[in-house]
Amino acid sequence: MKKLINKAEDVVPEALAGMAAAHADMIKVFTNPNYIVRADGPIQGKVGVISGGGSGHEPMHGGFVGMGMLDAACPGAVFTSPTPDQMLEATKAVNGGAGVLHIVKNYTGDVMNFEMAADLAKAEGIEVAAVVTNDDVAVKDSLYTAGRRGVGVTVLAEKMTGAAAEQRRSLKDVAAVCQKVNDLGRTMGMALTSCTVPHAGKPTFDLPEDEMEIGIGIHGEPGRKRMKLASAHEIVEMMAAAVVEDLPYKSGDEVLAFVNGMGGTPLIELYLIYNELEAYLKGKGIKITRRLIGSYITSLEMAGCSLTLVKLDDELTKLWDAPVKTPALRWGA
Amino acid sequence: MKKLINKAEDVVPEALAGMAAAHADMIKVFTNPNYIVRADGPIQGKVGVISGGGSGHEPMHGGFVGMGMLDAACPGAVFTSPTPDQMLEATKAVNGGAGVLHIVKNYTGDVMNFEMAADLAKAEGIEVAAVVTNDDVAVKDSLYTAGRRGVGVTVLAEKMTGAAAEQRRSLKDVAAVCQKVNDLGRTMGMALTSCTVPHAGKPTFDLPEDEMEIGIGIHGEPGRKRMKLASAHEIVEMMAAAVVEDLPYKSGDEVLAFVNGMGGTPLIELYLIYNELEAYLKGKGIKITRRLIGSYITSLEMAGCSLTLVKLDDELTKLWDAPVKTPALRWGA
Amino acid sequence: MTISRDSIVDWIKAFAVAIEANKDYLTDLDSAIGDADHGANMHRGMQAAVGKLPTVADKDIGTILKTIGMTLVATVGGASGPLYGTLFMQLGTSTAGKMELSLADWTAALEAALGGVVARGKAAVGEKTMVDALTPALDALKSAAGSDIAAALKASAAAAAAGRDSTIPLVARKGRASYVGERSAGHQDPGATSSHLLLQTAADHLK
Amino acid sequence: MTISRDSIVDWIKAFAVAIEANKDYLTDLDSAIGDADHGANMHRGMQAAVGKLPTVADKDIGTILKTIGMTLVATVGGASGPLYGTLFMQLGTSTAGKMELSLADWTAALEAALGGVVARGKAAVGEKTMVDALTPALDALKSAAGSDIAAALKASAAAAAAGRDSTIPLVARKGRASYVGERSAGHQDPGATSSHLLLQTAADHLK
Ligand SMILES: Nc1ncnc2c1ncn2[C@@H]1O[C@H](COP(=O)(O)OP(=O)(O)O)[C@@H](O)[C@H]1O
Ligand SMILES: Nc1ncnc2c1ncn2[C@@H]1O[C@H](COP(=O)(O)OP(=O)(O)O)[C@@H](O)[C@H]1O
Ligand SMILES: [Mg+2]
Ligand SMILES: [Mg+2]
Ligand SMILES: [Mg+2]
Ligand SMILES: [Mg+2]
Repeated sequence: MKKLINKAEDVVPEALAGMAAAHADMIKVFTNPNYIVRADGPIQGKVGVISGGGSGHEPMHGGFVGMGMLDAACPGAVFTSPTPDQMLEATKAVNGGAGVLHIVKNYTGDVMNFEMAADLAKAEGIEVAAVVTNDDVAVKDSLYTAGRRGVGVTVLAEKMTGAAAEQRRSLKDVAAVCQKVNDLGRTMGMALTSCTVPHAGKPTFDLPEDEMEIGIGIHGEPGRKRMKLASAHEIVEMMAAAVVEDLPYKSGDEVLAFVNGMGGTPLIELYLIYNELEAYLKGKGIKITRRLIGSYITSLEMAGCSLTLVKLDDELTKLWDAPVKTPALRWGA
Repeated sequence: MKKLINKAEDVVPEALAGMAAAHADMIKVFTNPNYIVRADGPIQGKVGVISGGGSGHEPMHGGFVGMGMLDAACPGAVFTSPTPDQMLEATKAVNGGAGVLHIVKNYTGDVMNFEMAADLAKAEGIEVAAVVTNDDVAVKDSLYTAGRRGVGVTVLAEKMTGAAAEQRRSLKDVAAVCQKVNDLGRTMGMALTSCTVPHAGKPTFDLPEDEMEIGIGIHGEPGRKRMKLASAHEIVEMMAAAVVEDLPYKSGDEVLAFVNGMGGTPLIELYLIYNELEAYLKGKGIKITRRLIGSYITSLEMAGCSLTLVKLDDELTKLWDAPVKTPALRWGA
Repeated sequence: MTISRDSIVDWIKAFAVAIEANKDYLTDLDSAIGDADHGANMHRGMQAAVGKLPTVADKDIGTILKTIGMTLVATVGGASGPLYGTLFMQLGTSTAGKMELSLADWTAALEAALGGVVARGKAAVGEKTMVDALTPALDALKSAAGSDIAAALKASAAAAAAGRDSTIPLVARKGRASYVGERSAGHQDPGATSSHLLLQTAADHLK
Repeated sequence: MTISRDSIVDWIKAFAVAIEANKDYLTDLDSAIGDADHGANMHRGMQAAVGKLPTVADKDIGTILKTIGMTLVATVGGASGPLYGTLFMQLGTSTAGKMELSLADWTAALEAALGGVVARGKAAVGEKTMVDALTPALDALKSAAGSDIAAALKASAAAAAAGRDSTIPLVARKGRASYVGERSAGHQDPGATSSHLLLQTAADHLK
């Protein structure tokens, strides 16, 4: 295992300490239990927007705490859902009297832990709503599974939901924005290499030098299928087709396109992928009017990428364009 | 070779096409010869600031073109200096009558090609100045070498130099700012893994599973020495000591600290490294007053990091804080 | 014959030791069909639980088990945190105030615990989860009603082992392993494996 | 006996072929002490140069060689771009207007070319660069003044080969290889290797 770390068990607390030291102007980091809040919160009368999940997906979620996005994030152990006590403390910390929204990625652990936290917070008199993101088209959505995983859309939903909260909309409205982004969004991911969980000390899976995994999860969970390594053109065609056909996105649609790196993928490849994606969508009459390109929801050092589309309307476009000032996403401020 | 690409020879043009499509609001991309300019340039009366170098270091330099930073960037083939015709065209394109500054990383190829371009531009009546960055303390600086390599400081110099140009300072002043950042800046890098040049198709070097390379260059050039893999604490101590002792940075100094990922390093590790760096500097009485953490000057998919310090004064701090709006670096706008 | 409070404490410690000894094994199982953290999760939680023991070891069994449950909820995370947390909290609720347990008490407690796990995770038998180990273990206990405690606990551990093994051919329908669909068949479920350890250490230490 | 314009054109093409054949080899050499691009750089440049040939093949030798030089400057990049570009541009300047070359012309042209390379790169013999192949090649040509052209070219190619080999034990003091300092010893310089190919193809094709 080759990592820039000290001991496996100290990875998360030490990285959090680094974030705290680096971004004191935007965030405050609490430990025991671990959570990150906006330096200028809680904001009276504003809905608090919270997310959380396992660590190893940086900058998600901690890097998205700040003006116009999240009020708090709860980082768990690497690839492990955080615990209810973290979420409860974060919920209390950001409560400005207008209620708190939990944005939860659809994993059994995350859902159960957030549910327990919401029950505890409600018992303390805080109004809590939750939206579960489940945009991963690689997973069969049926009664016989835990449903689709929450992946790339989560980042985009956090941005737009945060913008809606910043406008002092009600908890119901803010939750509706989040739900809308999720409902209009779809994602598909792939991996060229595995990641290595620090505690495990070895790669989660083996991928031969000439193979790739299509439909990978952000925790190195196996995907749809393993295939011979293909060209960027073929990979985008395959993934974009799965995404486009799922909603489906139609000719004339305007979309936000998100080309995400899994942590070990250089930016030059992401731009090359974006070029392929735009060409593919143009062929389908789908117009990219907004985009995000970079490594924002990662799987440690995994090489690979994911493609996310969100169908935009006027409301969502304005929420996307609204100012944001967080460690990882910043514009207009 | 596992990469998200089509053909090796198309990597650079296709990635440039992706950048052009993604950031039409900030940049314009020209081909044959290849160069990237600010969408709103040339700006009359403003010094044009240009840089360039081999591709494979993204977002440097193309991602730094925009308000408050570079007016143009010239991307070469992967790890290969661009050619004088690119630089000449870029120089002409950004010339607003106040002269053009070339920021050149100290590599034989870059220096020679920029020299040829400057000669050609001068022959066309454009005032050109050049600053060569050479901040890499891993390389012995002596009469018997090509001198130190230009690495991390280049990013920071481009930011502050661009801010100075934005203030309509003279070519001489703008060049002086760039020189000052370089003179007050030092860097050291290390690698956990090699990178693979697309044309070469295989890793530039082999690094056994339990070893790392200290003092690596940004092109996968061998470094100072190969060592057993160490903890983040030991790595930072070793690299930061080399950086601090070189200028030297002294107790009471205020610095900009730049923890840079080499392309394949996840953000969680960079924050952990930043945590170590801040603790180390605190022990020396050196205060980090500004910082940049992320993968900004990369070596394709290489895993590893570099540490850069720039001693700050009031002028440089203000130039660092000034608004910037580029694809890769953005604040205050 | 009853189960003493002290043997309950021993059991918790022994379970923590078993988790530590099987940490890499559990993580390997989770690598194949999940995200390679079940061993680390359970280990982190049980270390914390053992750390809490001294503060409650002189209390009643219910308090001890509830404390373990709350500690697991606050330290494990993932799917197993709420599930094992609920399991122990329900064991505790069912045994509140008791200083020793009869076989019937223990059976009732495990029934409540399994009920809590199912209420929280909504998994049925055959969906490749810890429920596949816990359910036959409870059934075996019930069948052994009236017999010797040691023999009953042994039968329940054996049933848990069989239940664990029964997960191998199954296609997962709950939790993270369900994402891999058909490809989950042929792999043993990590949670069922740790649940067997729970009941095996119970058989070895409760008395 | 003279060197014809057509054989100059043949030489350019043969050099391009030799570079293509040795592309991976040159890149391997550059991986050891540089950045793994010398083969790709020279190949990209020589492909462009060969592409330009039809537009100038009916011109004088000086025009042909200058065009090659300008093409290399605009397509190779890196250190070798300006260096090989200068080399060919100086060959061209020295042979301006000529339709054939005597041995003395060729020697003078190579002297100008080497002068240009040294002026641009400031490398001396022994610093582990292409200068280590070009310098003995020029010396051999000078020593062969007055003799048969084919023999002189052969001697110059042989001297370039020896010069190339002489770079192996050297510690690099110029270019990217100088960054690795002492560790550059034991590796053959890629630029000296391509320069030998230049002079070897000259010996094989100029007539
Ligand atoms: N809905 C569920 N009901 C019961 N057990 C479950 C459920 N979902 C997951 N599990 C159990 O949890 C185990 C995985 O735990 P762990 O790896 O610690 O959490 P995570 O899946 O969040 O990474 C699975 O092997 C399975 O036995
Ligand atoms: N200053 C110099 N003078 C002469 N030759 C040089 C000089 N610097 C480098 N070279 C030659 O250039 C070769 C490297 O070329 P190349 O790999 O194409 O460029 P780069 O070093 O920019 O990657 C070296 O092997 C060496 O022979
Ligand atoms: Mg997990
Ligand atoms: Mg090069
Ligand atoms: Mg797991
Ligand atoms: Mg090279």
